[in-house]
Amino acid sequence: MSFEPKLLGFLCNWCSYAGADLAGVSRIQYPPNMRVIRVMCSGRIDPKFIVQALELGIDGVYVMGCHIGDCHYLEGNYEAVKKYEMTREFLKLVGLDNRIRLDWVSASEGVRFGEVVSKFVNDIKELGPSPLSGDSPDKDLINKVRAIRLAAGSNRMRALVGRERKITEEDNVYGEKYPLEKYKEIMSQAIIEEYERHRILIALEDESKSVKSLASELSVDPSIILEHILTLKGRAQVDFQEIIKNTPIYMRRE
Amino acid sequence: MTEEEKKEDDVRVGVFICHCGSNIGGLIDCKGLADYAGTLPGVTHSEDNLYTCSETGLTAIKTAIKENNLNRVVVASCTPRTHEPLFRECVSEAGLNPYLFNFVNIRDQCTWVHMKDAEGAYAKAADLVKMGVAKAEKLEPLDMIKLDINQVGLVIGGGVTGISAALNLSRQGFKTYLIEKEAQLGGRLNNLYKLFPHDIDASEIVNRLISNANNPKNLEVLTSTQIVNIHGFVGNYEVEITQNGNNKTLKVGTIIVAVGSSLLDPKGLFGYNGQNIITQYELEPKLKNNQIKAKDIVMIQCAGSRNDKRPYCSSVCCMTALKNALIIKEKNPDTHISILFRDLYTPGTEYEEYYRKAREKGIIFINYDVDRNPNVEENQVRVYNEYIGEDMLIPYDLLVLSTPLVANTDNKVLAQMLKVPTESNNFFLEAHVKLRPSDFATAGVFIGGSAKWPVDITESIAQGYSAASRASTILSHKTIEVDGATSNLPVYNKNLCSGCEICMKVCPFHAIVKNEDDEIEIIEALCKGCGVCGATCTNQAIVIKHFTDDQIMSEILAYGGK
Amino acid sequence: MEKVGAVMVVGAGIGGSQTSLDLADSGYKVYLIESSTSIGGVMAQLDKTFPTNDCAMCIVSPKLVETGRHQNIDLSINCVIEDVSGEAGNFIVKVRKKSLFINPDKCTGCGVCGRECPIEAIDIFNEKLAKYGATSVKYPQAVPLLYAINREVCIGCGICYGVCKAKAVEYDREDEVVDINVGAVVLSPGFDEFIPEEANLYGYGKYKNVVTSIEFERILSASGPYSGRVLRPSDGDIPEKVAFLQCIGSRDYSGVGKPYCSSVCCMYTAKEAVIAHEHMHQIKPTIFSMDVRAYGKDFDKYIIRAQKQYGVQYIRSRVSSIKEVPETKDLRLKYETQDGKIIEEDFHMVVLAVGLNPPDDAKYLAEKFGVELNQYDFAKTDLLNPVQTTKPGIFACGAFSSPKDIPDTVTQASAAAGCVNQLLYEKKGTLITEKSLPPEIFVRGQPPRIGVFICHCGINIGGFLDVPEVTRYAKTLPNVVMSDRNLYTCSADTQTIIKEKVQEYNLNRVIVASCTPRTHEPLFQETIREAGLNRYLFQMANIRDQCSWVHMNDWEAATNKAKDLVRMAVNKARQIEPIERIKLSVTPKALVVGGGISGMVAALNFASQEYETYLVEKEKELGGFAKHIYHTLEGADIQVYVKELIDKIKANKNIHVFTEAQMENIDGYIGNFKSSVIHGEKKERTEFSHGVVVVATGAKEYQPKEFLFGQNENVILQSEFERLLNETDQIKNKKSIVMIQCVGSRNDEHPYCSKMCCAEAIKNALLAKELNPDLEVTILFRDIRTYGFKEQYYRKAREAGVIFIQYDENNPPKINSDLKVEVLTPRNDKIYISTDWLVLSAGIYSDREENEELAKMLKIPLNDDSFFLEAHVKLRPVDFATEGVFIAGIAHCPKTIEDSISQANAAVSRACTILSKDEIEAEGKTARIDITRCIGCGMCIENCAYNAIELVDDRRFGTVASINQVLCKGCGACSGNCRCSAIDILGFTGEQIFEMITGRI
Amino acid sequence: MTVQTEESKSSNEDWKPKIIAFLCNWCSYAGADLAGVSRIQYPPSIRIVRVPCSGRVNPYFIIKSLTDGWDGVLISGCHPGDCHYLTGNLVARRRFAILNELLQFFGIEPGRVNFMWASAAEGERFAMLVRKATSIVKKLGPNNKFEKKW
Repeated sequence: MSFEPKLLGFLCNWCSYAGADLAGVSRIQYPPNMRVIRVMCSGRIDPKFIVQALELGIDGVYVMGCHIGDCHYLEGNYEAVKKYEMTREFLKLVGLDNRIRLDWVSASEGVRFGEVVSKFVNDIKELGPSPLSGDSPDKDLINKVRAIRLAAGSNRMRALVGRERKITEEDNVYGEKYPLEKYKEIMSQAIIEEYERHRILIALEDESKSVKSLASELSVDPSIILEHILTLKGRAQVDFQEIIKNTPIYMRRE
Repeated sequence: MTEEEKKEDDVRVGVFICHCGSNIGGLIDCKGLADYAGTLPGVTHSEDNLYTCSETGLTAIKTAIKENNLNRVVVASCTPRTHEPLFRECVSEAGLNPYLFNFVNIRDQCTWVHMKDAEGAYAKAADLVKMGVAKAEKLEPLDMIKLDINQVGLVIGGGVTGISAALNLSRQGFKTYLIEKEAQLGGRLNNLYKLFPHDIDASEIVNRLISNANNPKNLEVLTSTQIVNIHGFVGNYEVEITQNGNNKTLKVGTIIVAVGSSLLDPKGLFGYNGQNIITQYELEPKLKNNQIKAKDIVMIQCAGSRNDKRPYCSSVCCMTALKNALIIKEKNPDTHISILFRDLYTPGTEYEEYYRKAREKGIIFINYDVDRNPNVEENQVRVYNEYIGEDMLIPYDLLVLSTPLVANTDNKVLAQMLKVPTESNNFFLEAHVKLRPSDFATAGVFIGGSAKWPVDITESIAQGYSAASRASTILSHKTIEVDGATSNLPVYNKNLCSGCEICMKVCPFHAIVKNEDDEIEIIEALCKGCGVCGATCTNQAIVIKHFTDDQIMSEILAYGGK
Repeated sequence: MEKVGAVMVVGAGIGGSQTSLDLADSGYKVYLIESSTSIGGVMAQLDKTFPTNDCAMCIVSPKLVETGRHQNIDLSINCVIEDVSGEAGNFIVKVRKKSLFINPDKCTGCGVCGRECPIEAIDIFNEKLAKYGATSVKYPQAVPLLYAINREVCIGCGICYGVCKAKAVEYDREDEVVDINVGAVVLSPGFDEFIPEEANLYGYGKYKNVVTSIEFERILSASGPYSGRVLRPSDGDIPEKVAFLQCIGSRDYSGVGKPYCSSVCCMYTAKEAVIAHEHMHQIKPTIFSMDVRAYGKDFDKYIIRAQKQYGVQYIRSRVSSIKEVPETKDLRLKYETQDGKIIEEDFHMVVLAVGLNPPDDAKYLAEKFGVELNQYDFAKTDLLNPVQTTKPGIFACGAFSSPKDIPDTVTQASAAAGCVNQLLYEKKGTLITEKSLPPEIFVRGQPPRIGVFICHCGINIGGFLDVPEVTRYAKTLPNVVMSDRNLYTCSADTQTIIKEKVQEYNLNRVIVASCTPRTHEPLFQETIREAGLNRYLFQMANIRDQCSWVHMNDWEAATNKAKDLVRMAVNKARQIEPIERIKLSVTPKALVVGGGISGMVAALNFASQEYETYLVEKEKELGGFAKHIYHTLEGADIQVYVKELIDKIKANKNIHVFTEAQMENIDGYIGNFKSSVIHGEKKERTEFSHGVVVVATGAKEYQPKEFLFGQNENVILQSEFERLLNETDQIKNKKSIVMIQCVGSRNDEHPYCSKMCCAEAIKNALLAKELNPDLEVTILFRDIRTYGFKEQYYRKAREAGVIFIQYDENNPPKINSDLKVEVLTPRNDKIYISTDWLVLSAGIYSDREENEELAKMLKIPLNDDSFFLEAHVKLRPVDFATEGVFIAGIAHCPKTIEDSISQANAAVSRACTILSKDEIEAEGKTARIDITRCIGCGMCIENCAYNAIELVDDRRFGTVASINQVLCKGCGACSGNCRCSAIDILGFTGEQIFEMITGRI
Repeated sequence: MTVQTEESKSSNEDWKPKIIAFLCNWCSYAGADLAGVSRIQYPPSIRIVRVPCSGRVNPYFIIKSLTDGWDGVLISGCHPGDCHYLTGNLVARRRFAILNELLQFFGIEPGRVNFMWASAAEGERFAMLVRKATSIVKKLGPNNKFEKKW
């Protein structure tokens, strides 16, 4: 039988959830593939929720909130945008970025709610099942997505995405608006770095490895792996274990 | 069975599937769904009823709780937005903490929208119930935050708005303080001569207001009083004030900001010199003791406003100009008065009629364009007239500038103390321009009069009353209950918090502060529970009660789990 | 213009710090201006330093801490010089102190802001091998330990403000512009290394495994990014074969690098090779060099040890190209060996020994201070006084005048201080403020009343162990009358709290449990002294660096350990006694032994500061070794200079000259020497007293036994050859001259380089060619060591047609009776050169018997080449271990005339730190002998490196040892093996240590 | 007067050895500080006593420590040539060479007292040495050679 995508939707209580209810009251029909989790505000969505869902093999995740300016909590949806953009850039690293979507649905847009959900179901149908779905998804991809979830939850990324909007749209502590593209550059650089670092941490979980073996396992240039190992040593997450034939071996420390 | 809930690991969930007549039962097999629910981990009781929200449904829930001593309840039916309070009430009556209840929407977001796909709808309903039960297992008892209210109101600013707000509040029986910076009440009114549109004498209004203010029983007026600092939150404010030297602290429940606005300093505007080029406000006292002998008078509207420095209209200067012009015309009809204007704002019935009367009295109105301002020469004004296509020279021996009202310079300081925002022109920014014009986002603080936006007397009084009534919604309760599902920094996470203050910066309600021993503290009374700070906290120390990471993760795992 | 008794030192590297300390100790107010955010300069980046291989951090950080805390030094960091006006004696310098955006008075350097900053910027201190936050400190042991916000990379997120418990972050903190009025300026901005970016013919910047030597220093450093393990940047493996390429950007006439020789790369490359092998035994270093210029003291020995002990292989060749092997990222070097073979060899890693360029802001500083730069953009200095710039009152020391190593930099730093002394000596002590301290409360005999202050240090201690519990516990200990805890015990407001508590509880012992005493003990000692308590009634327990920070995830064990450390401190505190610092009077007179150039310059410097000076010369007249030298290589006329010096000395009433004199006896100690000299034909005897001694006894020219010297009158020395060239024109009818280098140097008898013979040979060769252009001059050499700017003369000699032939050490040239020289070339074919004159470049040697006599009198050691051994080759090059005695000139080791002059001025400056004071205070924590138990066995005397102990006869107890408090440093080597435990070290007495041991079961 | 702490000696696996460490102020004490500054974790078994120079450590201190119940003794000074007092550490080296034989004579197991050199820049090496010393002493078990003094 044809592929029926498994979808998950995060709906904000005041606008999109109400929109969904209105679709119900108006008997708008749309496909039943999406299960809904109600949250008080789209700003409540933590990137790790979205990535966790994809990691479990869910084929698509839809985040919905109030239109900009309508948010019951004034600025919740502004924050949702920034967190969504970061998550998307992380997922681009493993080609899963087109399985998540962000949209604004107001309490009065019952019809539109049905349309956007149907469109999402069709788009995902076209895209096909998530590589992580099925009973034996490839282990490497699981580790990569897990690395993304840990990286997105890292102290550094949460600080950067937490301050992005206020700094680039209002003012930073020096009273200046920080240019957005420059901030985006810092973010993209940080995203790649934290992603690779967390892949190293996961790779070292089962056994201690050398820079070269990590480089081949993660297909990243060994000199970059070395730089990451130094930073992780600075954070006391990795430590030197021993030297075997001129090659230092590093182990995971918690 | 008392309110205290069962031990953590001994989770006993009860699931109630509603048929909602045929709205749900008509499409999917509710009985089957109830049986399926029974097989889920942690579920000790499941049943289906025709109308769970009906009296019988509610009693069914209560008896099930007692018989199976359930400590979690899940109802799968319509939308929580309408029925959650009802079911919370019901479980609470059965002795269960109202927050140990979870709602699953299988009607508006399931059966009603998948009518042609019964099988798909059933599968969806089953998953939703599974997710609902998973979250229910992780629910913790919460109690509404009770907040005792100090039923005393405070009004800052003794202008017409402030006095009306204070009178209104005190007449409702609330002890009210009215504090005013200057030595006497009245604000800008003391300076005016007559008031449009009925030419009532300003001093008459002022005296009436002041006399009312001075005698009612629970209103205390404190003039020449400055605010030093404001601590606390809705219902429990402590306002430190100084009145010529001695400091006092007022304990109040709500604060109404009615500090009004101030006059623009006209220096350098159209050659203002304070002698024969003056502003409308300087004209008022002159009219009062009629020192105006000038033969040719010219008035320039929008002097210093609606430009890029002050891109707004002060809404009162047009009517003031007309009023003063009419008064002069009345005194000596043969004075030539011409008013140079860009657009004349006389909205509503009475104001338009006032404008018509001025025209009839022979006051000349000349329109000028914004980028060809009239320029003032020795004793004539040169202005380009579009219709005749060239400059007109209008002689004057008195030039009156209609200058705009601007925000008080110390608004920022007061805003910081009250932790409320100010907009780009430094006026105070209300919660929502349409739906909550007299509230601030921060609960317990209200706004009225030209402190928010330059308005005339009638509008000021109206806004005064509105602010007073909004304040009374809080003052009229001894204690108010605030939803328990707020954000929280639990003790066990205290060492996780590094103090980076990102949560403080991202909370629009200023509900997160640093206390005196420099630790992050969440004022649950001010927290609305949106949870943004929880998703932003760099060290994941903040917990959002009733929507914790754990609870949401359990829903995701329930659905995605293999 | 009224002279000002203050000095500005620009640049706080090792040079700037030494000058500042000298001047501050001599009573001047010093304004030390540093452009970066911490002092220490390049030396702080080094792992180990040649020639002693001691760790840079071990020897430099005590000096930096002292500079940071000295009462007379006003240190400002992150500064820019904006404008300079005035002239010698009175300058006004406008300095902009750029804002750090962190309040220096509040910041305690706890580092939480650096850790929480989400930004990762390139760490320039670690040469881009690591990253640190936008808020950072230059390196962990930075002085002052202040964090700064790097505005370029900071995005202004505000996290550092939030997490800083001391509320030290101020984003709106402005720059501060201040006018400083000083009498003199010393420029010591250091150097910037050559970055081979453009010349990537060696693949730097393209190939990962090609690094510069400064990057390799950080790779070697134990506190560097790789924690001291030598790893390849490409894949983190340990490189077995490492190639070091010399002269990158130096001796380079192609215009990419600089034509001069950077003087230090030969030595630091040898050191890097040795240390790399020491860290990782599998590393086999190969050094590709031209001449190996190891000209300094013990440098040659170092090169020999590097080859023999550490397997360092030297290949005398210039590598023509480097290609990277793509898969393994190894590097294929192509080079030609001495005997003409072309070789391609793979190495795992290549280190480019980059030369030293003038500092990037050299032009800016020169223009601001109005000093001229030479053709290489280094500071132009006087030929015969290398610290004097072209502008009077402004001096330059260190690498700013020419590339030089640390010993020469430190010597020049003191020399610059010496010259400042000459300029401003009347104004000494006018601007420094003596702290007025309350009288010390008499506590001896009182029962101990101990106050304990436990520190949170923000979250650094409080976050990892239970501070309230430790405080409660401290209160329960016997004799503890008060204990409380504070957020930052070292902050200014807590100092006042400590003083109040001392009054309130009338404490007589104070204990602070916080960070390391190495940096904070002086601060708290000063505080309790201001509260009236003797400085030494203080103990610290290190519960941060040695407890909370190293046991972060073991809350309970860390708390227990902190309790133990506090109890051990309390136990020791019960035993401490107040210690009085001994004060000594100083006789403001100086003795200079040796009347050569060094001796004369020193004597004149002392005299110009109105110190009475005694100059003792054993010959009939003054002049010494330099008498028969006519010019220096750079063209300075030495004969005229020596004559001027002698006339000035004779005319100076403050100098008593004794010629044909021999020191009969010198006894006494620093500040209180009594000496007697036998002088003149009639051997009169004169006695005098003085406070300091400068040893400038010089050395002798080697009289060769080889090459038929003495048997054939046409075999002459360079000095004789120079006399013939200057005074006769015999050269005109000569056809061929052959010179042989390293005669009597770098052999087993004298295993050191005499440093000046190459320069002399080239000087004479150029002069000879000038007098007789078609004369054939051949120089047979082992290495031409024309270091620094002398390289240009070596180039001129080659262009003038002088033939240079390298000979191997094991088969030197042979000479037969008819002056035919046979030499074996590197391509080992034999050639014969007939010559009219065979000129031998004889080295300098030091006569042991002559020196031994003076050494015994002053109790100063000789090294095995019988030159005088200084206190520390790097950090105290002109001091002796015995206080009050200083060294200058070639008595210390062979050196050029201008270096001798610098060392003479340096010695005077070091001496002035003593003479400028009426009384000097000795170190408090010194040894004490209980003469009732001492049996006079003399075991302790051998162990004392400072000769502070001697046997005396005591009426009651016979011969007993007695310790000279002034000379004793308190190291305790003597007490260690005193059989009857008669010696104890105050501050670390046996009793106190026992209490600490037994206190903890 | 000494005070008894509640820590008792259990001889099973989780017994933590108590080691006293005499560190010379200029090099090894600075190395220990650097281990702290770089947050290098090492077992909390040592209690550090600061001495001016390794030459100050009187053999009697070591013997007193052992007799008073410390399970191990660590003495660390500057690398030869680094000594702030020029020859202090060389004197110490000679002294401890002889003392080692004496300790064996007393029946003290080798490894219970160990001498080492750590410079101010070798934070990591200092931590490694502490780990090594702790594991050796742990293997040797509690020091019950001498009758307890408390």
